[in-house]
Amino acid sequence: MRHIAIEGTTIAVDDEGYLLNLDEWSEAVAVCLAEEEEILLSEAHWEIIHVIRDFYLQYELSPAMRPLVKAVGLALGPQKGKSIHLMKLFPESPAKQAAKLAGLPKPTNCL
Amino acid sequence: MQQKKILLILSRAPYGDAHAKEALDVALTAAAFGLPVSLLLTQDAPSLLLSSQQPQQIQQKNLASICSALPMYDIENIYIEALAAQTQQVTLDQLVLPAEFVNETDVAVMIRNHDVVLRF
Amino acid sequence: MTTLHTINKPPSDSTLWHSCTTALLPGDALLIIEGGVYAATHTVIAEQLNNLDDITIHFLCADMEARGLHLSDNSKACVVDDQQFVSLACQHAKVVSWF
Amino acid sequence: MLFSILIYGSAHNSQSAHTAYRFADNVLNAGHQIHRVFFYGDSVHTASVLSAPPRDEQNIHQLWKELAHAHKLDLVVCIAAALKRGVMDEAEAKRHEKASFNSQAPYELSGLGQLSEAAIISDRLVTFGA
Repeated sequence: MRHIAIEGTTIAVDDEGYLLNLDEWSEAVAVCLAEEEEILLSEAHWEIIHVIRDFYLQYELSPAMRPLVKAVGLALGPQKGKSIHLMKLFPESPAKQAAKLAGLPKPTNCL
Repeated sequence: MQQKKILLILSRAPYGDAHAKEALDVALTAAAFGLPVSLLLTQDAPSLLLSSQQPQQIQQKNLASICSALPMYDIENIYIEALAAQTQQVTLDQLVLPAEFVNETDVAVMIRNHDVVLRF
Repeated sequence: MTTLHTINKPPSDSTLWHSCTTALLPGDALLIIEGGVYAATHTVIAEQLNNLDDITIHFLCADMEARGLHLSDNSKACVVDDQQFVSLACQHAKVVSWF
Repeated sequence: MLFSILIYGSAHNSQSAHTAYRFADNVLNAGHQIHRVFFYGDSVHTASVLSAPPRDEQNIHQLWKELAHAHKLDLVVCIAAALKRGVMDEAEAKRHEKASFNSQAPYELSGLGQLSEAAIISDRLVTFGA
């Protein structure tokens, strides 16, 4: 467990950087977690973060890559609903990295 | 090699034990692996799809919500054994997603036509 | 593409036994293991098993002996050992387990 | 022929891990191969080194371990099912900040993808349910 300081308070994350308490997520937290991953959040990143949070809200599940691509396509159109688009934004592993920045649990159905 | 078709047969009701949740995890992972997955609900399992579930009352995750994600994982073949549904008075309009009733003969044929059959 | 089915619960689990026996197709085999072997002495189920056409019925020897059971004289089923369990699994295209 | 074996039941409350063991032993004796043994559900308790059955009863943890060593078997324990039941190896214990761990090689904690892979690769996937 580690703590990261954000706006005068501290937030606990696990070794891989996922939030321990999912309720502590805010956009400021996302910015901070992104810095740790060396990602500067652009509008394109935020779109995906909102899609993946909506997915979790609806299905109580952090999506694997394939359903994430599908959800992005449905929400933002076929141009963005492509794995290459997500790979550019979250180069490490889109499903895991996007879930982390969105304050969701690590996806368990990943490969 | 031709892709193997997997049939998952769920037989237990949700929440009382871990079977339904662990079966769904297998379904989602196999689908994420790109395998064609069909789901069949028999015995006590049809109630898993009821949209009226409020498991927050017993501090559990909503398995119906997870089930509603199945089409997002390209799991579109969802079957319910008709007699089991009838016994539990489960009708198609009460479910979180579209499913198809099958009879016992259909089930026997489905088992024969899949390469791998896992029961839970 | 025939199937070897195994079942490991006693006949008192009647919905399981119903689901299993209605899923059998000609050419399939049923291997009864663990607590399932009480089917050997269950009059209704034993009779039902005798009436299945073109489906072979097997009881796992170790589980029968462990529970002090044996097949009745009019049973069409046979008792198999662990090695034959493996052979049955090889002879059929897949194994489906009822529990 | 290439087999994989899927087990659901805990050794202390179900016969499935024992029947599966006898089956595996006979598969190997018949000259076939076992691609993987996958422990799911309550069967993950089989991977705990802390199970201590009475001396005059079978120790299924030990039996699988010996069979694995003799035949280089791949014993995979579902990591999600194991962690929630308190079965973990040293690496997971460290990650979850636990003071101790109770699982080690040849038992290996891994994801459900290993079960899908076993289903694809093997000629037969045989389930021993509880």
